[in-house]
Amino acid sequence: MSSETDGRAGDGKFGEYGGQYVPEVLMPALEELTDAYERYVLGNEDGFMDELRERLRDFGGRPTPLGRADQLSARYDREVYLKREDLLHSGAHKLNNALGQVLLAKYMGKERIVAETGAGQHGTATAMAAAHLDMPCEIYMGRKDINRQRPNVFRMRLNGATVTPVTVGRGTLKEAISETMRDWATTVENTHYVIGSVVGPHPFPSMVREFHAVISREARRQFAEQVGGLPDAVIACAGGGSNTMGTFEAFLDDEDVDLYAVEAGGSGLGVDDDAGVAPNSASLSTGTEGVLHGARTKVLQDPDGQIVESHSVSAGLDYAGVGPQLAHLVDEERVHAVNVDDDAALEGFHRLSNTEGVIPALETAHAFGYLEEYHQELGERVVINVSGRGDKDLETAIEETPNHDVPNAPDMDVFEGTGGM
Amino acid sequence: MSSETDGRAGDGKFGEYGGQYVPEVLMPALEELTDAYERYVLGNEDGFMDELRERLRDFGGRPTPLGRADQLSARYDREVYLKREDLLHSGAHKLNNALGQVLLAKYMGKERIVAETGAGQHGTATAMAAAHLDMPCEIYMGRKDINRQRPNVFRMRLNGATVTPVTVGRGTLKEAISETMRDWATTVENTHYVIGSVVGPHPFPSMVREFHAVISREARRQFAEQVGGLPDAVIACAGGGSNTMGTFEAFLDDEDVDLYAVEAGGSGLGVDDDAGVAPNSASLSTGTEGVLHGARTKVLQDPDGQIVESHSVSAGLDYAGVGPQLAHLVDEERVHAVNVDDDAALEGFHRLSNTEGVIPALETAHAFGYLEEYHQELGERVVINVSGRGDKDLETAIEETPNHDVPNAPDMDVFEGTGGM
Amino acid sequence: MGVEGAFGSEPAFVPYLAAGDPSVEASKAYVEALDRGGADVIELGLPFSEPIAEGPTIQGAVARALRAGMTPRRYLGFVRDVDTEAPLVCMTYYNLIYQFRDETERGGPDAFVHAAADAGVEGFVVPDLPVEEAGPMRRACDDAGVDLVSIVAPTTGDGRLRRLLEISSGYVYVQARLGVTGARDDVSGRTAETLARLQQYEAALPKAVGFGIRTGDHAERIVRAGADGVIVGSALVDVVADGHEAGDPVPDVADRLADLADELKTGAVRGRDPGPAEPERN
Amino acid sequence: MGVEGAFGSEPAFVPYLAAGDPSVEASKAYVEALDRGGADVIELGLPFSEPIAEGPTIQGAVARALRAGMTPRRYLGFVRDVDTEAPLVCMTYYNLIYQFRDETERGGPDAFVHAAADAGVEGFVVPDLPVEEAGPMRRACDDAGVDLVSIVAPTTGDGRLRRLLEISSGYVYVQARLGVTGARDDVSGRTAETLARLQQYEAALPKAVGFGIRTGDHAERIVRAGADGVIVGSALVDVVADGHEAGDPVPDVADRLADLADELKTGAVRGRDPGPAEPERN
Ligand SMILES: Cc1ncc(COP(=O)(O)O)c(C=O)c1O
Ligand SMILES: Cc1ncc(COP(=O)(O)O)c(C=O)c1O
Repeated sequence: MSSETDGRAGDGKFGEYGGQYVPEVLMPALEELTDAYERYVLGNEDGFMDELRERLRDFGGRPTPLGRADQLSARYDREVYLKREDLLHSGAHKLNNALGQVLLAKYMGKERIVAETGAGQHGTATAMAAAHLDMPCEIYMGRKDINRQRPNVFRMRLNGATVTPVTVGRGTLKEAISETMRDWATTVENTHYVIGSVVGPHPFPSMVREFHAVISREARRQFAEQVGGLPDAVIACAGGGSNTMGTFEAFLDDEDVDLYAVEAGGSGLGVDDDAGVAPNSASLSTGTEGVLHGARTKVLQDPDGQIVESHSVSAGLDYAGVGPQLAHLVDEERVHAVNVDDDAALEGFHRLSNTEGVIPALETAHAFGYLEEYHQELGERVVINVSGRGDKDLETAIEETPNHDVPNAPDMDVFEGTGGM
Repeated sequence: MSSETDGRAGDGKFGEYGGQYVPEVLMPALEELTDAYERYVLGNEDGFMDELRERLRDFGGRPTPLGRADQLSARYDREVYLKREDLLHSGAHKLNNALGQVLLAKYMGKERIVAETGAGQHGTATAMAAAHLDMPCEIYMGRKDINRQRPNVFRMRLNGATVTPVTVGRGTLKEAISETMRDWATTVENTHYVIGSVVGPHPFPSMVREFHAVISREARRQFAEQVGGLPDAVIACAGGGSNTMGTFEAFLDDEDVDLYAVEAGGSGLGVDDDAGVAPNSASLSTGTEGVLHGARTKVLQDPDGQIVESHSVSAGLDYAGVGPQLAHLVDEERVHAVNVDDDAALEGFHRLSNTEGVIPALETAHAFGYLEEYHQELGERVVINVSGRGDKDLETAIEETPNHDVPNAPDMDVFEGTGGM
Repeated sequence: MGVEGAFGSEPAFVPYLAAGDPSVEASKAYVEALDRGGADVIELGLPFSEPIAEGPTIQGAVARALRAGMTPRRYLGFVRDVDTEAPLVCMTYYNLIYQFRDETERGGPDAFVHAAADAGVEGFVVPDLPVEEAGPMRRACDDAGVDLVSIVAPTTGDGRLRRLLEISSGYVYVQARLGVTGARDDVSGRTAETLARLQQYEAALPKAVGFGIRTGDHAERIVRAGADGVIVGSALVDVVADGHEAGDPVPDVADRLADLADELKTGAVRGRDPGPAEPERN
Repeated sequence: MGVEGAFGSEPAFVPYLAAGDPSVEASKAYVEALDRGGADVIELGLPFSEPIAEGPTIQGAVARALRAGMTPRRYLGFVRDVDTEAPLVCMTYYNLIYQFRDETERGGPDAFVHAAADAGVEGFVVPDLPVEEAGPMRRACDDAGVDLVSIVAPTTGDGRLRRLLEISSGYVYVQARLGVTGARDDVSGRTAETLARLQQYEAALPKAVGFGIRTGDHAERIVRAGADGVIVGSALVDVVADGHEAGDPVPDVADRLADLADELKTGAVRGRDPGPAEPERN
C-alpha cells in the first residue's frame, strides 16, 4: 500500500478521508500525540514497542491461536480457520489498542485516561490496562449500552474505573464518543483519550490500526506455518473498523486474499430520514461521505448532514461512522463491504456456540452469519477473526433470540426466567 | 517422586489414599479407562497426546502466559508472577482436563459425555470441548450452584449441552458428583464420565493431574526463561485439587520450591456435627480420612462417617473431599495445606481486579487472600496460578461483598440494582 | 441357619428397607411386616449421606432415615430390637464401616463387622466396595463368621465374574440391569441376558437378582429365568413413602408391605413351578 | 458594516442563540430581543446532531431546535426573516456545511457559504474546523465576501496562534478556558492568563472572548483584561430554557433576554472605563 493509503505519511489522509476535524483546543494534543505515535510506536523510541509486545504477551496472552473449525469446515465444504481474539485478556481484540494507548499515555507523561465504550469491551480493556499500569481511568458509556452490556459495566467498576453514563440522544456509542471528546477538551493537558476504534482525528485511525495489526501479522504467519500459503478469504466484523483493520493489515498487499468487512445490517438497510434513524449500522455499505468525530469518512446521515441514530443487536457495531482508512479501502475495492442482519447475527452466534464450542460476541457473530449465507462465494480457505467472546452478550442473546428468526437456536425455554441473570 | 506417590504404578494408590470404591457396574469401565489412560495418555498411542497438545494450543490457547504483577510485587516487596489459566478458553484451567478427557472418550469410541459441575467452569469447559469434538453432552449441576453461577449455566446450554439440575441435599458439587455417577452407572457402556477434578476412583486422580500438569510444566519453563531459576513459592487454590496438582506437578521434585494449597476457610473452620454442615471446604486442613466418591482421602464428615455439607463463597471450592494424591502430599509435608476465609477471598478478588486489571474467579481469589495475609512468610519469588476468571462470579461478588468485611472493596453503591444482571 | 441357608428349596424373597425410614418405630414395624410376609433374608439399609448406587426412591428413604436420626450405633440397637425370623444383611456404604469406632476405640471394618455380628447381623452388602478393595472387610467377616455378599453387574466380564463368585459368601447379588436401584415397570431384556450369562457359571452360591423388580409377576419371570431369589427394594420403599406422605397409620402401611411381600414371594415361588410358563406380556 | 466593523470604539457584546430554540417563532423573537438589548454581532447557531464543542446547556438548545424542525434550509429562511441590526454570524459544525446542496446541486462549503451570504449571514464560526482543514471554507468565504472566524484555545501554542490569527477574519474567538461551552460562576484564572498571552500579539483583528461569561460583572472583567468583545451563549440559553420549561409567554422571555443582554453589554462597556478597576470579588 502506498503511504497515502496507510496514513503513515503523517497527514492522516486516506484518499479524501481522514483528517482532523476537532475543536482547536484539542489540536495541540493531537500534534503531541502524532509526535509520540511516530516516535514511540513507529520508531520504538525508549523501547516502547518492546515493552508493549512483552506486556501483550505476559498480560494480554498473545499470540492468540489460529485454529481449524472442524464442524464449520465440514458444513461449508471449505477450510475454515478461527483467529481467536476472544482469548485475549478482557475477552476481545480491543485490549491490543487499549494497552498500547495506555502505555503510550504513560510514556507521554499523562496522568489520567478517558475512553468511550459501546459494547463495553473497549471500556473493559481500557479499565484493565489502566489498572495494570496504575492509571486513573474514566469511561463514558451510553445509558442504553449500560443496560444491555451490564457484565462489562461491572467489570470496569471492579477494575477501579469510573463509569459515567451518557444520557443524551439514544445513549449509544455515538453519544459516548461525543461526551468523551468534551471531557478531553476540558482535561486535555494531563489526560489521554483512548479512542476505541480506528475512528476519530489523525493520528487515531493510523495508531489504532497499528496496535491491532498484530492480529493479522500473527494470523498470516500462523496460517503459513500451520496450513501453508495464504488464505483465500479473510473475514471480520466491522463497526468502527478496528477489528477489520487489524485483521486485514498484513494481508493488504496480498492481492489474492479477499477481504470482507461485515457490517451490522440491523433490521434493514437504509435510513429513515424522518425519524432520523437507521435501522442498521452499515455505514460502509450504505453511508455517505461526511464528517463525524473528527474525521471525514462514510457516515449514516440524513440529506441535511444530521447524523442519524444507528441500530444493531450488537452494541459494539452500533455506530453511525466507520474508520476513514477502511472507507478508503472499500472505495478502492481492496475490501468488500458486506452486511448481514440481526437474525443472521443471532444465527451465527448460536452456530459457533453449539457446533464449535466457542461463544462469540454478537459483534463477531455477524461474520459467522455472513459465512453461513455467502460461503459459496468464498474461496477454499477462509480465516475469520473471532473478535470477542460472548460472555457479555448472554443476556441479550437470550432475550433477543425469541424475537428473531433463528432456525438453529437451541430450545430457548430452558433459558426462561433469565431476567435475573 | 516415587511411583507410589504419583500413582503411575497403576494401582491408583497414594500411600493409603486413592483406590476404586465404586459399584461393580462401573469397575469394568474403570479398567477400560485405566487401559486407555496408559496407552493413549502415558503412551501417546495413535498420537493422542500430539493431537491433544495441538488442540490445546489452537482451540484452548496454550501456552497461557506467566506475567509479573507489578502492583502486587510492589505491595508485598516480593516478585509476584501470575500464571494465567484465566486466559485459557472457557475461562479456567478446567479445559485442560475436559478437552483431554473428551478427546480420550472419542479415541475410546464413546458416544456421549456426562459430567458434574460446581462452579460451572468444569461443565462449561466440558460442554465446549464436547461441542468442539462433536459429542453429545449432559451436565449435572446442583440447584444452588445453578443459582449462583448462572452465566455458566447459559454458556453450557448455548454450547449445546443439557444441564440437569440436582436437587437433593444442599444442591452443590457433592450431590452433582453423586448424581453423575448414577447416570454413568446406567449408561456406562457408551458414555464417558468426565470427572472435573483429581478426585474419584483411579485412574481419575492420576489422569486429571496428568492433563493439568501442562500448567506447571509451562510455568516452570517460563519462569526459567523470563526470570531465571525457580520460584521460591508456588500458590494455588484447592477444592478437589486439580488446580493445585496441575500447578505443582512439575515442581514436586524441586524441593526448594514451597507449595501452598489454599483451601476455602468459608466462614469458619471445623464441622458442626449436629447440623451436619461444615462452614468451610477445608478438607485438607481439617478433614479426616474417609471414603468419598470412589476414593479414600481426606473428607469433611461427622464422627459417624456421614459426609457433611461444605460451604464456600466460591462454588468451585465448595466440596467436602479432596484429591487423594494431594492429601498424600500434605501428609508427606511436601505441600502446605492452608486456608483463608470468605472475607479474605473477597478481598483478594477486589485487590487483583483493581490493582492488576485481572478479575479472578472467586476460587482463585483465595490464593490472593492468602498472599495478602501471609506474604511475609513466603520467599522472594512467588508464582500464583490464576486458575480462572471472575466473569461467572460478578453477581456473587457484588451481592456478597457488602455482607463481608472487605476493606479494599470499591464503593459498592455504584453496583446497586444489580438484581437484574 | 445363616444367610445361605435361607435360600432353601423354594426361591428366596429378599426385601430391602432402610432402617429408620421414616422413623425408628415405624421402620421396625415395617421390617417385621416383611418378615411376616415371607421374607427369607432381609437387606436392612444403614443410611449413608452419599448413596451413589441408589435411585431416587431409595435416596428418599435414606434421607428420611437420616433425618429421623439413624446412625450406625442406633442401627445396631435397631438390629438388636427388631424381631424377625429371616436373617438380616446390612446394606451400607464403605465410609460408615471405615469410620466406625467401638467402645475400645478399635475402628474400621473389623470393629464394625464384629459389633454388627454381635447385634445379630449375619451378612453385608457394600455397593461401593468392589472386590479389589474388599480384603479387610472379607477378613473381618470371615473372622466374625458372617457373610460378605458381592454384587455382579451386567458389565462384569468373565474374569471379574470368576473373582467375584470366589470371594462372595451367603449369596451373589445379581444386578439385573445397568444403573442404580429403582423399581421399573418391566423386566428388561437385559435381565434375561444377564441371567442367561450366569447360568453358565455353576457357582455354589445362590444367585439373588435385584434392580427393578416391582411385582409378583416380575419375580416369577426372574426366577423362571434361573434366579435363586429376588431382591426387592424400591417397590417396597414406595409403599413406605406413600404411607408416610399420606400420614397413614403405621399398622396399615405395615399390612400393605406384608401384602406386597406376599405377592412377591408367591410370584417367586410360582417361577419355580414346573408348569408351562405364562405367555410373555407386552 | 460587516462583522469586523461591529467592533467599534466600544467593546462589543456578541450573544449566541441556537436558531429554532425552542421554536422558529419564539427563537426569532429572542434573537431580535438580543439585538434590542445591545448586541453588536449575533452568533446564530445552526443546530447539528453532534455538537462536540458544546456543554449541556447548548446541547439542550440544539436538541430543542432540532426537535422543532430546524434544518439548514429553514435556517436560511430564518436568517432572511429575522430583523436585526447586528450582523449575523453562523455558528455550526462542518458536516452540515459539507453536506449542503443548493438548487443546482452544487454542494459543500462553496454552495453553503454563498447561500448563507445571500440570506444575510456575514460570517462563520465552525468549531470543528481547525486551520488545517479550513482551506475550502476560507476560499468560499473570501469569494462570497464574508468572514471566517477562528477560535483560539488556551492550549494553542505560539506557532498555531500565529497561523490562526493570519487566517481568521471578522474577529478572533478567544476561548477563555479549557473544555466546552457553558456558563460558569466565575471568571477562571485561566481567562486572565489567556488574555495576558494574547496581549503579546498585536493582531489587527478584534479579540472576542467567550466560554463561561454569565454576568455583566464577568463581562467587565474580561474587557478590562484586554478583550475587544465578550461572547455569551449558555447564560442566554439558560433564560430561553427556563422560560420554555416554565411555559412563560415569549414576550416575557424576550424581555428577560433583552435585560440580560443590556447587563452584559453595559458590563463590557464598563470594562473599557478608564476609572479604577473594581476590587476583585471572592
Ligand atoms: C467483540 C467486538 N468485536 C468487534 C467490535 C467492533 O469494533 P471495531 O469495529 O472497531 O472493530 C467490537 C466493539 O466493541 C467488539 O466488542
Ligand atoms: C476457577 C477455578 N479455580 C479452581 C477450582 C477448583 O478446582 P480444583 O480444586 O479441582 O483445582 C475451580 C473449580 O470449579 C475453578 O472453577
